Formats: sequence, C-alpha cells, structure tokens
Amino acid sequence: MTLEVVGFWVLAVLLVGSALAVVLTKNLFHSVLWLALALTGTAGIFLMLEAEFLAGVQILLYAGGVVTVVVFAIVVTERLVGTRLAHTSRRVLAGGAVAAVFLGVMLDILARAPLAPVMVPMGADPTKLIGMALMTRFLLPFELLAVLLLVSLLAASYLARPEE
Amino acid sequence: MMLTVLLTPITVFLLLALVAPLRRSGRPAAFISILGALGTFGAAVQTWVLVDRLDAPIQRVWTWLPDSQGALATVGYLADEQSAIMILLVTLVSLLVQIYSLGYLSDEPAPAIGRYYVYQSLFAFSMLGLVLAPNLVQLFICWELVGLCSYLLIGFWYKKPSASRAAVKAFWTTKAGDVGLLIGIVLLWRHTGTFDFGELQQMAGAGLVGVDGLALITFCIYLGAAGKSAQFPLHIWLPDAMEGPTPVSALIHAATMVTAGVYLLVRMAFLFALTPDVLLLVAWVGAGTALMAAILACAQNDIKRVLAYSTVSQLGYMMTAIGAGFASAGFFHLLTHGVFKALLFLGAGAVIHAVGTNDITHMGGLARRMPQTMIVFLVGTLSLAGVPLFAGFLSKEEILAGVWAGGLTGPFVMLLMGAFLTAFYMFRVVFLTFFVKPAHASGHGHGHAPHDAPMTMGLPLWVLAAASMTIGIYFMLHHPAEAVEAPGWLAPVATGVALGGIALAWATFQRQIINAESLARATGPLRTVAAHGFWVDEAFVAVYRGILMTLAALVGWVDRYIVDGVLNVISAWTVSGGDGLRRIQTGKVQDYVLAVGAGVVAILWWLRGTM
Amino acid sequence: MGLSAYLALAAVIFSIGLFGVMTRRNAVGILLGIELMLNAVNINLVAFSRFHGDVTGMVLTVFAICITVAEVALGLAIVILLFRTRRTAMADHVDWLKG
Amino acid sequence: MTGWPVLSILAWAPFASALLIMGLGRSRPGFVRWTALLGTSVSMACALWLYANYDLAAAGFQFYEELPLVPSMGISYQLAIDGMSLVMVLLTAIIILAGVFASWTVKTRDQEFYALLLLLVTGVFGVFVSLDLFVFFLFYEIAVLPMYLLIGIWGSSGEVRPQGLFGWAFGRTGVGTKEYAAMKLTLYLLFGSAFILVGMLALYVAAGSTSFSLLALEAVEFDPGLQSWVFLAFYIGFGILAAIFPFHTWSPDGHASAPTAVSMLHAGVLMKLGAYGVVRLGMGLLPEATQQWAWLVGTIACINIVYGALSAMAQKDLKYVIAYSSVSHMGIVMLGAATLTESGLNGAVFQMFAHGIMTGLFFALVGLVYEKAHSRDIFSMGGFATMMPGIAVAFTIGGLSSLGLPATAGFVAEFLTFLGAWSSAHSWWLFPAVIGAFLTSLYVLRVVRAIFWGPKSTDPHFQNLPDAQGTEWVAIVILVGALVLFGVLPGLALTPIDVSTVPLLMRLGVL
Repeated sequence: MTLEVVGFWVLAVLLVGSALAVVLTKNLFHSVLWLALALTGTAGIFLMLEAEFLAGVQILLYAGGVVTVVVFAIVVTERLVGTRLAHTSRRVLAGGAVAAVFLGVMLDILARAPLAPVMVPMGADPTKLIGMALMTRFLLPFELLAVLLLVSLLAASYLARPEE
Repeated sequence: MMLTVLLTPITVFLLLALVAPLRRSGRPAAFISILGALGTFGAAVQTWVLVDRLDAPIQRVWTWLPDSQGALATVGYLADEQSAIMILLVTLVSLLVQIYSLGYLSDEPAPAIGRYYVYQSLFAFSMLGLVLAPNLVQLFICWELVGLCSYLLIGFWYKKPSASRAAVKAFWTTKAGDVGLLIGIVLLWRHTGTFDFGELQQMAGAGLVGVDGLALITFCIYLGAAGKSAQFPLHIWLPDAMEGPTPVSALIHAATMVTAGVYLLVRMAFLFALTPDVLLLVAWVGAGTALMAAILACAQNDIKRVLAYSTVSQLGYMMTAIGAGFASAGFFHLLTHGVFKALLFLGAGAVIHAVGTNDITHMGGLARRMPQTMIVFLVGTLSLAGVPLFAGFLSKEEILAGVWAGGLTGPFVMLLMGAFLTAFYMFRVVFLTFFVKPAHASGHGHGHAPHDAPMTMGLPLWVLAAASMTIGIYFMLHHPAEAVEAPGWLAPVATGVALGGIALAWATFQRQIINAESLARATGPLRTVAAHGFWVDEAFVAVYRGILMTLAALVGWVDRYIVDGVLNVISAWTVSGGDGLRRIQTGKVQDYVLAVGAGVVAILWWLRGTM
Repeated sequence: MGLSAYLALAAVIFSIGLFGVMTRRNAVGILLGIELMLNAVNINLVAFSRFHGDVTGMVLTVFAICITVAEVALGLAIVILLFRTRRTAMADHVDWLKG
Repeated sequence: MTGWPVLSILAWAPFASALLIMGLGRSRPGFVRWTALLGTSVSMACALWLYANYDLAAAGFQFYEELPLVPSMGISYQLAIDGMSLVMVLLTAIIILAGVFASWTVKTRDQEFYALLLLLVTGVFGVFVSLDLFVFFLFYEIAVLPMYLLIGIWGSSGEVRPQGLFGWAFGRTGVGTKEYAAMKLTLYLLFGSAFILVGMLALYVAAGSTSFSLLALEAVEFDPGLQSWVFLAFYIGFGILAAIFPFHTWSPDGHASAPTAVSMLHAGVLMKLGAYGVVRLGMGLLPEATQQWAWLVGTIACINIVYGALSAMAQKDLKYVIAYSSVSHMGIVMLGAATLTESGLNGAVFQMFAHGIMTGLFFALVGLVYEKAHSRDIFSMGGFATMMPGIAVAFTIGGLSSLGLPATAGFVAEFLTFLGAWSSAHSWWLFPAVIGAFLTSLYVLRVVRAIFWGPKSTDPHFQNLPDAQGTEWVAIVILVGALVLFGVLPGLALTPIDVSTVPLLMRLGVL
C-alpha cells in the first residue's frame, strides 16, 4: 500500500462523500459549501495526476470564484424573496434508479475496457506544455474562449440587471 | 329523302332552341315549326312512295361508336314497308297537332309557346329517328329522347305541382322499363354480335340465333316495350300524363310515342317468334291490360283520363295480337288507332278548350253548341268502338281473328269483353258530353257560351276524321290480304258486342232507363277496385317509399355513421392518442433530463452488449 | 493506481451529479449538480491526458473550467431573472412548454 | 411536329400565370382574372392543337420531350401523350377554363385563390402528360396539396351533425366544417399517395433501379407476386382518389365544402386522376396482377355504383347529392376498366371524360344557385325555373346526362361500359350497373323537380333571384356544349381513346 494508493482512497472518499452531501443535504447553503469541498478534492486528484497548474486553476476559479458567485446569488435571491430558499428533491427513486443503473453500466464497461495501467511520462513540465499548446495549436479556441467569457459576462449582467 | 325527314325537324329544333329571341317570339317560332313539320310530312310521303315503288328497304348508316373493328354501333336510317308507313302516321299527326296547338295554346305567353314548339320539333325528330332506326342502338337513343320529350311536355305547365309530378312519374316508370330494354340490347349484342335489324333478321332466318338464353333477352326487350306502351303494371304513368296539354296527349300519349313499344315488338317479331313462352306472356299481359284498362276507363269522370285508359286498353289489344304471333295485325291497329285516337284527343281538347273543364259530369248538351266537334268526335268514337265502316273495326277484328287463330281462348274472351266495355265507356262520354243536360250547371267556367273551335283547331279534326273514314271504307272495299282468315262468325259477334256496349250506354246515360248508380253498384267489389286503379299506383308508391327510400335512408345512414363513423373513430383515436402522448411533455426540464438519462443508459446498455 | 480507478471515481461523481440534476427542485441545486458532472468530466480528461502522455486533455480541461465559469454566471443570471418574473426558483414550477 | 415543347407549355402555362398573379396581382382583381384566363387559354389552345395534330394512325406516345434530371437514378423530365391522356388533357383544359369563369366572382383573397388554382392545374396537366414515374408523382402531389388551402380558406361550412353511432367521434373531429373537410381530404389522399410511392419504388427497384420511365418499365416483366401486391398498392392509392368504396367519404365532405371552381376541378378532373392512375400504372405495368384482381376492382365498382346512388337519394344537401353521384359514376369508370374488354375500357375512359364535364357543370351550377339563393337545402328551395331559366335548363341537361340520357356524353360511356360488363368474365356486373343508372334517374329528377320545376317556394329568401349573368354564362355554355357535342358525336373522343386502349388490352392478352 503505497502513499499514492492511500492518498487516492482518502481523496476518493472525500470526493464521493462531499458530492453526495451536495445532492442530498436539505440546506442549499450547505450544499454550496459541500460543493466547494468536492471541488477542492478534485484539485487534489489533479495534483495526484501531476497537473499542478490545473489544480491551481481549479481552486482559484472553482472553489474560489464559482462558489463565491453562487453564494452571492443565493443571498441576492433570498433577499429578493425575503424567505429562505427551499431545497427539496423530487423523483428521488426514479432519478436514483437511472443514476445507479448508469453507474453500474459505466463501471461494467470500465471493468471490461483495456485501460492503461501506468502513467506515461509527459516529457516536460505539464504546465509548460499547456502554455505552449494554448499559444500554438489552441490559439484560436483560446481567443474565442476569451470572447465567450466576455459575452457571457455581459449577458449575465444584462439578464440580472435591476428592474427598471 | 329519308335524311330530309330526319334533318328538317332537328334543324328546326336547333334553330328554335339556340336562337333565343326567335324562341321567345312565340308565334313566329310556331310558324317555323309548322312549316318544318309540313316539309317533313311531304318528305315522308315521298319516302313512302319511293319505298312502295322500289319494294325494297332503303338503308344507310354512319359510324357512331368507333372501335378497333371499325364500328361498334352505327346510326342512319332504314326505310322499309313498316317504317315508311309509320313515319307517315307520325309526320301527319305531328303536323296536325302542331297546327292545332296554335289555337289551343293561344292564351299562353309567347316564350311558353316557343318552348312548346322546341319540344315538339325535338319530339318529331326523335320519334322519326326511332321509327327509321336501322339498329337497336339508334332505336334506344331515340326511345329515350322521345321519353325525354314526353317528360318535358307532360311537365309543360311545370308550375302546377300535379304536372311536374306526373312528368317525373312518367319518366321513372318508362325508365324502369328502359332498364330492361337496355339489358336486353346488351345481352342480345353479346348473343349475336350485332345491333342491326337486318343482320338480326337474316341470322334468325338462317337459324343462327341460339335459343338458349334468348327468352331472357326477349323478355328484357319486352319490359322496355311494356314501359313505353303502358302495359300492366307499368301503365300507371299514362293516365297521369294527361296533365300535359291535350295536343301533346294526342300526339305523344295516344298516336305515336306510346306505340313505340308495339312498334319495337313488331320490328323484333322474328326474334320473339323464337321464344313462344315470352310471346304467351305478352299476349296474356296484353289482354289483361286491355280488359283492366277498359274497366278503369268506365270509372273515370275526367274525359282525358277516359281516353288515356282507353289508349292503355287499345295498346293491350296490339300487344295481344303480337303475342298471338300476328304482329301485322297489331301494327295495323297501331296505325288506325293512331289516327282515331289522335282525333278523339283533339276533339276532347276542343271541348275542354271551350268549356274549361275536364270533368264530363260538368259538361252536357254540347251537341248543339259545338256541332262540328260533336260530329268528328262521334267518328272517332265509332271507330274506337269498332263499328263497321270505321277504321277501328277492321283492325280490331283482325286482332281478334289472330288471337282466336293463335288458340288463345282466354285472351280472346278478355278482348271481347274489353270491346264491349270500350263501346260502353266511349258512348258514356259521348252522351254525357254532348247530349244529356249537365248535371252540374256551374260547368262553363269561361264566362261565355262554348262554341266550335277556331279554324286552326277545326282543320286537323276534319282531316283526321276524314282519314278515319277513308281508311275504314278503303279497307272495307279492298280487303287487305290477311295473315289469317277470320272465322265467319267473328265479324257479326264483334259488331254485336260493340253495339251492345253502345246500347247499354244509351240506356243508362241518355234514356236513363237504367240507373247509373245501381249499374255501378251491380258490379260489386269491382267498382271499389276500379276506383283505386287496382292499387297499382299504391304498390309502386309502396315500393318507392317503403323499399327504395328506406334502403336509401339506410345506406345514407350507414355511410355517414358507420363507414364514415369508423373513419372518424380512427381519427378521434389518433387525436386522443396525441392528447395522451402530449401529457408526457410535462414542460418540466428535469423530466426531460430523466428521459435523456434513461435514454443514455439504454444506449450504453446496448453498447455494452456489443463490446 | 491505474487509469480505471480514476475513471471509476469520475463515473461515481458523474452519477451523483446526474442524480442531483434530476432530483433537485431548486434551480441553483440543479446548477450544483451540473458542476459535479463537469467536474467528473474534468477528472476524466486529466486522467486520460496523464495516462496517455498527451497534454491535449489538460488543455481541454482549462477550456472546460473557463466555460463552466461562463455557464455558472449565465445560469445564475437566469435563475435571478426567473425569480423576478415567476417568483420562484423551483425548476418544476416552470412548465410553460407543457404539452 | 414543330420544335415547340407543346406539352411543357400546356403544363406550365397555368403555373407561369400563377407566378405572375402572385408577383403583380396584389389588389388588382382584373389583372388576376385576365392573367388566369390567359394562362388557361394557352393550355386550352395547346390541348386543341394536340388534339388536332395527334397522329391517330401512328397511335402510341407522341409529342415526346425529355430532359434528364438525375441521370444517376434514371430520373428525367419525360413527357408524351397517347390517346387516353390526350382526352384527359382536353377535359382538364375545358374544366379549368370553365372554372376560371365560374370563380370570376370570388372576392376574398382572389390573388392567392387563383394562384393556387392554377398551381393545382399544372399538377393535373403534369400527371397526364408525364411518362417518368418520379415526375408523375411530383405532379400528383402538386395536384393534391393546394386543395387543402383552397378548401380550408375559401370553402364553406355545412351543418354540423355530430350524432348517431360514433357521434362522439364526429364531435371530436369537427364534421361539417370546411377545415374538417379539407383535413380529411388531404389526409386521405396523402395516405393514398404513400401507397403509390411504395408501389412505384418497388417497381423501380425490381426493374434494376435504372429508370423511372414508364416506357422502360413497360418493357419489364415483373414477378407475379410483386405485381400482385404492387397492383393492390396502386389500386388503394389511386382508388382513394377515385373514391372507391369504402374510401370514398372524403369526397362528399370535400366537394360539399369546397368553393365552386375547386369542386369542379376536383370532382371533374382530380378524381379521374385516380382512375387514370389505376389504368395507366396498374393495368399498364402489371398485366398479370390486373387479371388477378379484376374481380375485386369490378365488384367494388359495382358496390360504388349502387351504394353511391342510394346514398345520393338519402341526401338533403344539394352538394352532397352531386358528390355522391360522383361516387356512383366513378364506379362506372372503375367497372369499365375492370371488365378488361375493349368496349368496357373505352367506356371507362369515356366516362372519365363525360363525368368530368358533367360534374363540372353540376358544381358550377350548384355554386351559382348557392351564390344566389344562399341555400343548399334541396327541399326548402322550389320553382327556381321561373327565376333562373338558364340555370334550370343547364342543370336539367346535366342531370339527364348523369342518368345516361342518349345524346349526352353520359349515355355513351354507360352504354359502352354495360356492353363491356356483360362481355367480361363476371357478366353479373351488368345488373348492379344498370340498376345504378336507374337509381340515378330517381334521385336526379327528384332533385331537379324539387329545386327548379316544382311549385314555387314561398320562402321570402327565394324570391326574385337572378339568373346566371355575364361570365357565368361562359362557363355554363362551354360545359353544356361539350356535354352535348361529345354525346352526339362520341367518335370525337372515342377514336383517340380506342387507339390507346387497344394496345393496352393487347398487352394484357385479353384482346
């Protein structure tokens, strides 16, 4: 039992646990916090996969940005209504069944698939490679992404603008 | 020449029908039509002379229905002995009736007169086409066209409900017979491969016409003849047809069109000779019709209806003769009857025109006011009654001789009884109309004293009366070569029967020795039956209303509510099915996600199976 | 740990996220479920990238993360708008397209 | 032969005028009508030219035109006509010319009305002149689809009677409204054309997927099993359009709801399209199946004749009477075809022509009566002959033709069919056919008497109604003239018909 295995299992339990908490807890605010935990756990997984840059982005953008935005949104909407947001579930059985069967089938397929057992060395620092790729091969999508972000920010602020 | 006979009336018809101002002008149209009829008559005379001289039929045909073998059906003319003399009758009566109508319809508005002469011209053409038809197809075409003219002319006063009903009734009844005729023609075509009279006659003569199934064919053809010539039970339309103007009754419903059935059977006699069973039927039905119609004629008070039933009765005589195998006797009676019955109708028309009613009980004592009319009417009556020296005597005697020679004792007795009744009811009309004092004084609705008809109406009457007399005397002197030698006792018996009928009528209505009412009562239930016309009308109405209309209503209902209903049920199910399926479209996005998820799972499951 | 372990973990998280999307009434809750699913996808991408020695997966992850941010921003804006117009944040109260 | 593509001009002239009308006709009613008249006159002229120049001695398909469309699939724009289609083209030209006159008084959205009408006519012409099955089907659909709009927008709704057995279903589907009629008609016909398409594709594939040309397919001897079911597919598909029992119920509703010109065109020409399809494709391409199924076609035709006539007797609505009479008369057409005899098939084609004119006349007149009296209830009207003598006379002539009176076209057709029926393998067909003709005389004269010749109605709505006027006369005169002309001189139409039916029957091996 190497450290890697132990680390993976710890992270896995953490991730699955927090994810379950996200979808099961009755309190919306708690959900968001559990999500933040899950996202952080994902960053840990990224670290284990030697993707430090991505782990950083994950924490900064997701756990930091997204969660903050969601919290803001909740606060704003609750202020708008003046009551707490209800956070109940519907069709738990049907949803659970679909999700469970989905999981089962997926795992079954994974079990049968011939998958690589070990990592292949990247040949260089992944962060550097990402940077190179973004500036060369993926330059156009990268620029488009920038435009997309701009547009969506404008759109979001337009949609959520105060009522006249 | 033959073409002139056919083309003149059709040209007049087209001229009047298409040139509306001319038609609406009334009397000018009438003059053109009469002129045309005169020309046609002249051409007919020439044709007759020509045929007589050549002593051979003249035939000419043109292709009408082409097919790959050249011609399926032709049209043209065939002028032989029979048709030549028949067109003489048709054109003569037609001419006289057209002249007569000028006076008779003088009170009508101009457009109506124009319309009348349009129909008259069309009728003349169709009737002549029928008579001159060289084959069954043309005969049928003209057969239907004369039926159409009859329909149009009966319904001439279409604003009168009874007239328009009678017109339709006439059309339907004859059409029912025509269905038979059409079937017969089709069957015969399949049987022999030709429509042509000449060819058929040759084949029949050479024994090439198979007898198997021929009875059905002749029976079907007879059905057509029975409808047109008002044989029981298809006679019901003829009395009602009296709703038309009286000249029309004289022309179409006495002298020409109704005899077309007889003419057809005369034409086809060679074929009927091969099917004795059908001939027997023809004879019995004919005799029955003759007697029944004579009985019914005694019970009528409408002068035209008496004459109409008398026509039915006389047509029965002709048919019986044909049935007995003596078509020539029937044809001879057709000709003489055509003349004197036209005379009777036109005379009756003169009376009606003068007194303004059809009811003989409202007439009476007209002999002094209308002496000319009385004389010609009497000529016609004597002829119809079968008194010697008059046209009807000869032909009727010939029929009786033929029926006796044919060994048909039953029909012979019936015809003899019919002859007695004929004399009786005709003289009943004569006495009540012209001699006795009117029972109901209010009869003369015209407001002025009735008097003899004007020249236009008088002339045709005298011509016809003269013709009746001439034929009677001529043939009395030059006795035609009869197909059968009449037994010596027949002439006295027939004369005696006729005189007996006259005597009874005289005793009852003129001298009133016998009370008319008690005489009627003496006939017992027959009187009730006669009053209802043997319920034949009711039977037809029952078939029409009870069976046909019910069936139609049933089919209509089935169509709307079953055939279409099933369709609409399918449609409604489709709509409800859509309604039901619509509900799975909840509009809730998560349900869609659920469905998408389930779908993805299904696809994965399938993929897993392929791995 | 082999590739399959990472993929299995991602599958579990994806399923949980899917469950959340399907069952959460609150629109924000649905968004959270979506975040989980995207996250699982990211794990997959990175794992494949790493085990195949190809950096493309990681680049795509960068993209995915960025797009997620945009999506969250827009999604929340829509939620707020929904709230304004319909006075609810419940996804199943919104059924204008009901058949 | 000239270099002009006469058949294309014939078919596309109405389409061209439809384009002109849509382009330039906005709120210019005069322009719309005259353009429509021009387009249809060009077609009429082409039809007459074709009639005059068709070489009867040579027979067969003439005035050939071809333009490859999709060479790889063997689809080409291939036009030609033989005697049968020549007569049908003539019929279409007559009816649409009369139809343009009959709809002169259309007021609402006349621009679209005329454009759709002309589009429809292009479809009809196209079907009759095209040899390529693909193009045939294309035109067929063009002929069917505008009907939906024409009835749905310009139609008239009758009384709604959701009662009786299955009444709930009627209530749901909205029986009696013009929308219902339009929907029913369109769905029914499209349902049929699905069968046709399947049949065509089956033949195409079976013949080696090289050509859709009728001429090429004629040369192929198909497997009897294939023939059998393809014939049934054609029979049902085209038969629906020809109103075979029990697929006829779209016809009364559709014709009753449709505006005048559309009823004229639909009952007059489109129903013939169905019969034409059965004869041309069913009998022409599938000789063995034709013999195999003749009993079915003929027997159903007999049902049509009697059943249609009885249904017509039961109707109270004038348009329904005429529509059911069409059902009955189309039975004569199908019966004639099923006899597989020369006279029968000639009679069938002649009946298509005769009935087309006759029913066109009927619907034109019914339209006029309705326009003036605003009633279709037979037994509430009466004595109209005094007020509208012209219409009364024309209607009577139409009625007489309908009941098969000689000297009108109806008689020739019925007579030929009867001859054929008795000569066929199922001679008993003659009797229902003749009985049907007799029943026709019952209901036709009943209607004619009730509306025109009977006693005058006392209803204040029916006083002082005008007779036909102006352009309305043109339509009546054209149709009555054709009806009588072809009745008196049937050879005018029979000669070209005969040269095309005889080879057809020879292929069947029955002649």
